[in-house]
Amino acid sequence: MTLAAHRPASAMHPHPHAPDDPQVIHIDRAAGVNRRQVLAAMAASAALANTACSPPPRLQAHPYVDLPEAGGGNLPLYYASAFVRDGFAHGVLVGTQEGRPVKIEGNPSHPSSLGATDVYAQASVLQLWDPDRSTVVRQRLERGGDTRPGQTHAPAAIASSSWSAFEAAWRERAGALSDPHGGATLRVLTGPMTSPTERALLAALLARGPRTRWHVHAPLKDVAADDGSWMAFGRVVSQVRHVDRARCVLALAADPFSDGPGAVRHAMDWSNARTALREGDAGARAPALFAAEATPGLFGARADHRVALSPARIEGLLWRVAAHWMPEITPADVGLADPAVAAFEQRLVAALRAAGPDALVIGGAGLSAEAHALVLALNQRLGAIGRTVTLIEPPDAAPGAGTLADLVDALNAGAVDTLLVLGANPAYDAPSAFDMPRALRRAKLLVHAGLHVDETALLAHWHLPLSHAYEQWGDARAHDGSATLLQPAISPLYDTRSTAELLALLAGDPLRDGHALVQRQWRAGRSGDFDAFWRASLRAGTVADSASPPLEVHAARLPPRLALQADPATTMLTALFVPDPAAHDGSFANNGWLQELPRPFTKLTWDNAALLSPATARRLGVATGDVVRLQVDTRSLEAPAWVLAQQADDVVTLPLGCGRRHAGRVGNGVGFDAGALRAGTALSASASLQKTGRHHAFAVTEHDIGQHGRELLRTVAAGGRLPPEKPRDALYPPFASPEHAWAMVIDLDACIGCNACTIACQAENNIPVVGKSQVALGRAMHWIRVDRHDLEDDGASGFQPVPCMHCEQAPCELVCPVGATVHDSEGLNVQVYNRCVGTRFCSNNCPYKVRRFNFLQYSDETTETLKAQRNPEVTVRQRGVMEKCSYCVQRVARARQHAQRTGEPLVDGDVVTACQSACPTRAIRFGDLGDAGSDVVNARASARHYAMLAELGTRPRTTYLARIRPADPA
Amino acid sequence: MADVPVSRETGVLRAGWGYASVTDKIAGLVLTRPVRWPWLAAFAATFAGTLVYLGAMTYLFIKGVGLWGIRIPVAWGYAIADFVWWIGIGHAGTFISAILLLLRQRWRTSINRFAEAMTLFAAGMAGLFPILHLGRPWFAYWLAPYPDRMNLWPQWRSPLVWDVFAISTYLIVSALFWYQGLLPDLATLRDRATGRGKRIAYGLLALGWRGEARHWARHETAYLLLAGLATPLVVSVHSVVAMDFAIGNTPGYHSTIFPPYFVAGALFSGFAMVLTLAIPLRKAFQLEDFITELHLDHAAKVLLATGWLVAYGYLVENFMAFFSGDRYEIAMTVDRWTGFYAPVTWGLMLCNVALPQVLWWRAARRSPWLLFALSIVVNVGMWMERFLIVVQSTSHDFMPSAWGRFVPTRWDWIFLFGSISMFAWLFLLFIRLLPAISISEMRELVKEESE
Amino acid sequence: MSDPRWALMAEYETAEALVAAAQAAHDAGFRAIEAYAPYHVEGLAEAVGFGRSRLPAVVLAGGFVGGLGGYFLQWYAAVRSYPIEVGARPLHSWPMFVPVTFEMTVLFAAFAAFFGALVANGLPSLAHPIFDAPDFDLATRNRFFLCLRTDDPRFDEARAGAVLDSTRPLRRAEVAR
Amino acid sequence: MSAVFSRRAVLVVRLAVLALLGLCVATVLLAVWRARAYEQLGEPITQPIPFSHKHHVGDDGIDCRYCHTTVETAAHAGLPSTAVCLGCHSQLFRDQPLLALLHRSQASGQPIAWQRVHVLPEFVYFNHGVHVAKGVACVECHGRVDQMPLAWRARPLQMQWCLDCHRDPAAHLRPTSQEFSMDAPLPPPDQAGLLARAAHLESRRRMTDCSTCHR
Repeated sequence: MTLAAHRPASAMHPHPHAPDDPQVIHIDRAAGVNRRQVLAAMAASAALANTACSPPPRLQAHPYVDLPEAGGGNLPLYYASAFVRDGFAHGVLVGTQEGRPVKIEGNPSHPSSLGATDVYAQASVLQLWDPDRSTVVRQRLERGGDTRPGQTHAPAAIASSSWSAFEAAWRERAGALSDPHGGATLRVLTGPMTSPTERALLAALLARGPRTRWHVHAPLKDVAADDGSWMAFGRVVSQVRHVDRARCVLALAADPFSDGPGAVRHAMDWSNARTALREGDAGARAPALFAAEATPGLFGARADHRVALSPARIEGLLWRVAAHWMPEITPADVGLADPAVAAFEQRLVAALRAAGPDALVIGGAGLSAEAHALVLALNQRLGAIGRTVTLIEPPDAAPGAGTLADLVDALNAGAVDTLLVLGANPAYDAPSAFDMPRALRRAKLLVHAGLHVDETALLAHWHLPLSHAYEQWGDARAHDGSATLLQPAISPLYDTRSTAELLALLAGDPLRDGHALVQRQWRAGRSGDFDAFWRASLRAGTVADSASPPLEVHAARLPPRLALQADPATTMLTALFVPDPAAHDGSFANNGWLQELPRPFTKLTWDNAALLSPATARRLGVATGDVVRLQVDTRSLEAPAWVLAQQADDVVTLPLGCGRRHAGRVGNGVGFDAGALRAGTALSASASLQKTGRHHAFAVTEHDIGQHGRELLRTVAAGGRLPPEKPRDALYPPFASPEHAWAMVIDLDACIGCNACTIACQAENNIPVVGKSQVALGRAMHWIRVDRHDLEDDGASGFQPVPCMHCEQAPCELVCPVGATVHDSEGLNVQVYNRCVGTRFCSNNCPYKVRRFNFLQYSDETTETLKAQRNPEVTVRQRGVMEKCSYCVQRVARARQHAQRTGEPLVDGDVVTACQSACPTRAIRFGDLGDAGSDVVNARASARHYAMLAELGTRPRTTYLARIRPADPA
Repeated sequence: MADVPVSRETGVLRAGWGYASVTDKIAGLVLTRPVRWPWLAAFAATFAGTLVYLGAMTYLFIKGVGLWGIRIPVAWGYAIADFVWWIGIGHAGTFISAILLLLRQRWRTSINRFAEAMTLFAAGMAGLFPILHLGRPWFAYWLAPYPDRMNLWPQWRSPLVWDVFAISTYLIVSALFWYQGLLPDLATLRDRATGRGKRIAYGLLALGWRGEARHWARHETAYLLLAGLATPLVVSVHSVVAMDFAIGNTPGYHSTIFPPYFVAGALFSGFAMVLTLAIPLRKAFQLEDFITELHLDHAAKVLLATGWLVAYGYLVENFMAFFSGDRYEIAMTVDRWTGFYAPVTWGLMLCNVALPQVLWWRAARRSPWLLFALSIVVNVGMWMERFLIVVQSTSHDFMPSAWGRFVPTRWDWIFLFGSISMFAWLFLLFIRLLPAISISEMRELVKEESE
Repeated sequence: MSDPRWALMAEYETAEALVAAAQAAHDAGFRAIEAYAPYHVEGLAEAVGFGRSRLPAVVLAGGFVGGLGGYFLQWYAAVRSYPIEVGARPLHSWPMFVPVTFEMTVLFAAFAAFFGALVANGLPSLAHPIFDAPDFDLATRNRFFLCLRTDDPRFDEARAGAVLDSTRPLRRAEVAR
Repeated sequence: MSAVFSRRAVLVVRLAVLALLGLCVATVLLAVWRARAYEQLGEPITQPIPFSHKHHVGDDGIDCRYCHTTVETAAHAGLPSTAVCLGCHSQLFRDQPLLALLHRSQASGQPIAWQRVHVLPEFVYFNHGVHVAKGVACVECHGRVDQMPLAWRARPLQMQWCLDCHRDPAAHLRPTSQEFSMDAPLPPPDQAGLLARAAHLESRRRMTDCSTCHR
């Protein structure tokens, strides 16, 4: 099939949120952009990059040999696909330029995305181009190797091999497997797996022999939650939450806005549910958020009412609250009241009662199985199940699959001949108690498949490079079970296989091609026009109404009440193991964008830290930066401490995913590996802590959290109105904007501080990564930073994205001696890199300090793959020039040029900035002030509208909508 | 018929000096005086320093200004502080040779020449820094207007462009003024020199000056006119430098008092530097008869007066911060006295306001070594003032979320001391190659003091 | 004229003597008089008949050229050549043009003063007959010289000699051409 | 003591000074000349295959868009893929040694490395599509390609040159029917006005904004 056949079709279903004139198309393998051409194009662009003010040397241009279906133009093409994290699909549109994936947008028609993305989806494109990705099959030459614990094998012992070599070796093994009398055993270890195709192929593989077994390992999985649902319903269920339907949401030690595959959807639903309220209707029905959290999360920061409690006290609270709906809970179970939270509790019970079936209770990691069971029961009693929360069969359910612990036992018992580790890295992220490296060496044949040559790969006899999600055909399920199709936006950069293709090889399947495998999976048992179905599903990026059906459950059994209040005399701390906001479980450790992304609360980069509350820190005599020794029974770990006001007393939060030893050039040795303290899969433990007397230097982007009485982040009562700006008339008449007048409005009531805008901007605008030392020197380059402020009124945290304000009377412009920053006729404060000489006066004179300077040569001009990721529509900045937010001038230009070429006028929504399109809560709006009906014009008319530091008379084009204070302040 | 005049004992010149003796004494310093080890040692040391400085510049051009401690928000650091400091030092020379000339101050005669040299070298050092501090110094010429194929011009509203014009004008005019005054002395050297090489060198430089009556007349007019031009110029230069900050909106920069306050500070530090140079010079070259206690006394008085002007500047700056009621100004000022950079604030108060008060005592004003020490103190103090204005203001401006501290790296120090070495090196060259005191004006002085 | 001599010269020890001598020569009707002194002697120029210098006028002109040129340059660049909006300031924001205008005024005036004086003095002139005169190297030290040039239409050997003798110089000499 | 400088010495000095001045002037001229040389105006550029626009455009009269396919829609006009060349040359002159490279490229899949003729710095974002849509004919910037045996650069492509047109575009427009013709004359001034109005040109200020070409 040719592109021509599909262009009109795609035009019929345009993606409203994709940047202007999207061509969301799908392609056959044949049409995949040829890698050689991509590299050639890169060579050409690389050559071009050196021509600044020098005579044109003999530059070369490389045309295509065969013009791809996608066409030779330089307009971006968007491929509906999915980014898979922890087995779950997050629908995305992969934006490609000249055949290279350069930018990820959310997929509006995908249930987990609705057009938005989180930081991981945005950073995934860098993962694709990661220069440290595994490129070839590797075989370890010496067998067995020594088994001294902690001894990792030097890469020298590893030699490049080939797929054919592996296939030969495997065939020989596979024979032994199928022999019913032979003793050959096979174990397969994977991460959570939702892909129908992969599961079918895996089943086929396991069916090859009698002594085969599947194990699933998810380092961050909250096992207690599953046990809880066993207790309650006798089966494992997965909860799909509908925050938009709720009137009262209670999160217990949970952060529904950042944890789990549904996080983006939760935030979006919550934000949409507040629309009426934001438009000034004080009585509007919006979900009231209650958070009882042990460690600060985005949900808690945005909650109307929040308390910080240790998990034990949170459970106490839960039981007391539940008792109101469950007469069978005895006072003994309820235990003592917690005076510290009495007010919160009162208000909470009232709110839940008022909400009734529209209430939603969410339990999070760190709670006991009993607590999780109680949460389910409470939801049921409230009548919430079926309304605000739907129970479904977990998309990643692995019936019959063993756990990691089982596998370790089997390994140590020497009962495993062959172990296949697919896309998992247990050697790093398994609890240290399992002494995984040692166990793994007991396998007679260890085969590892992954994106990187990681800790596990170095132990394996064979390492097989996997394709990135954007290089492969595949499928996966979303948080609500909806099936999502993956299509390649580029053919594999290296000689890699997708997991499905690899499984087909292992299972000895006749089909080997990913496209064929996925099609076979979906063709099976499907009647009617498959091509039509296939095309539609690819274009939408998801299979129509494939969401899992709701489960029918009996009345939940009440769990037994375990330990009452934790003994207050104890000096032990509760250690919470949480995913690092950047490195996640460690799989993103080698991603520079994420490592340099300021963590939402600490604004810490290139590090993780043991979080302590001020009171606890005082008790232990610890201050931020002190290196402390943590002890969990026999295991101990040294980590730098960070004192955080929002942290619960007697709780130490230990982010997982750092301290990698073989992540790559970026991730090696960043932070500490909290996994070293884990006894098992539990996400909390009881720990003791002492000072070591040593100190650790952090690289932080925001040192002062307070506002010092300056109304930068303003709040307003529901339905309230900010005092009107007194008009400042300028000394000089303003310049006219003959065509457009661009402006941005950021709704601080919607912002949850998730950082998606920051990293989307970094991807779109070729913003370099500068490294820890430079960040520590105050030279981070982010064009849009997210400031955190402690709000005076309720101690909650407010987040405020700060891009360039594009002041109409810009102080920066006045002082530039060469006119490198000036105004254009559409009101953009443009930075002309090629004119900039780098006096830096503009930055000194910028009240908002949004300008970023290339103090050294920051952008990598040598690593080919990193150059390939760059957006060709944005100049790569040289050392010594100033840069800053440009309102995505390249996107404005693209829209304008399209309008100029076609004669169609620009309409509101034609220009969507990178930050705007990524935002999960739609907090950012961008448009034309000249267009009376445009979104920004309406927003600027809002009662909550204000300009930051307006008294300086800079007349910013970027303005804000004040955050709405909770109905009755805590 | 009067006989050959010989000076009588007066404050500005000791007794017993005639045309011939002053001429031979000063010319001798250049022509006949043997090179002694103290000069050699100093020369070697400063020359080494200069080489380090040049090396550091090269490295800076290769790596970029990231070598320094500058950051966002403190995008300007030592480079700009040094620049303002040096340009300020330059001002005293012009003040002495131009303003005191117009005021007909006889005591300027024996100090104006090397003061002008100081001006020239200091302004040269200052002129380097704005170029060094650029992110892309190889494009520095873009600040100059010239017809280019991009059809672009400097942005005339930027004080940095004013700087370019002010500093280059200042350098050129000072050089012309200096050379104008040098002409007759170069002729003297030409006629006194014995070696052929020296005669040719000085001969070329002297342009064939022969001291004809009409030459002298025009020379005098031109010299007076240049003085008249240099006077408003010297005021304008530091005012423009002050506007680099005053035009900015940053609290601590945005202040109307800056121009006069900077000019006062300039004279203050400039006279300090004059003393720093004059006292060793008169000692090393036995010039006590020409540079007398009276000279030191006068210079000290100027130091005291300008010191008080500066103190007044501090007073008004702080008063206005609170009087304005501007929350940002107030916060910045409080931070100055109590924050991270408070030690600098208190230090400069000690150096620039407290210690100079010893100059109320005549004995102090006439004790060379005490003056020398004090002059060093004042130079340090004034540098700290520049540093405070440049760095502390930006470190604590409007957005608390963006506040950050500048901490100097070793490169910041290398560039500060490198420029000082180069300055000293040039000065050492000067005193061996050119008359450090204006000979012709000394003859005139002899005449005047003999009557 | 083909007089092999350039001038008759007399040498003195004091400025007063020189001035007096010059005055006498001038009274005697000589016009091509040159007087050399080691420093600027008040009244000497008048004595040899030197009127007012036109230098100030030249400097004034230089200042005007610089000032007007400077302002025009800015206006042309900012308003005519490539008008660009900067900080919402008007293209012709004259107050911001003052500093550069001022500096250019001073610069050109200074050039006028310096080079004006040089040109008027006929410098540089490295070679001159007087340099070969005996003792003349003292003219930049402590001696004063008076020359009566032979190209003076009123020059007359005898009278010139007489006038110079009457001023009782240290010595008399002839300066070759 | 005798004079320092004899008459002859003075002459030497004068000559030396003159020589110095001459040197300065020479340096300036050299700089200017080099700057001009960068533009490579009218220098034919040798190509791996000596492709003659004169033959293909002038003699055969092939339309520009036949090879430069995306000139109306995209920023880059686009170089013809090997396949396009072979569209004809799989029959015509297929055994010409000159075309061997073409067939090799087809076989190996290696693109042909053409030498670039028109190069803009990487910070300049030129869009063919818009210029064509507004009526800027090929010949306006690329000159009489139909007379170039080997392509060369016909215009300096300096910012100043771009601005000349952006400040007064009307004088450089042609009716869309003639955009791809090589010899169509510029229309008379009265028509130029009409064309400008028809093209809905942006304001002069917009057209000379930095952000129009730089990002």
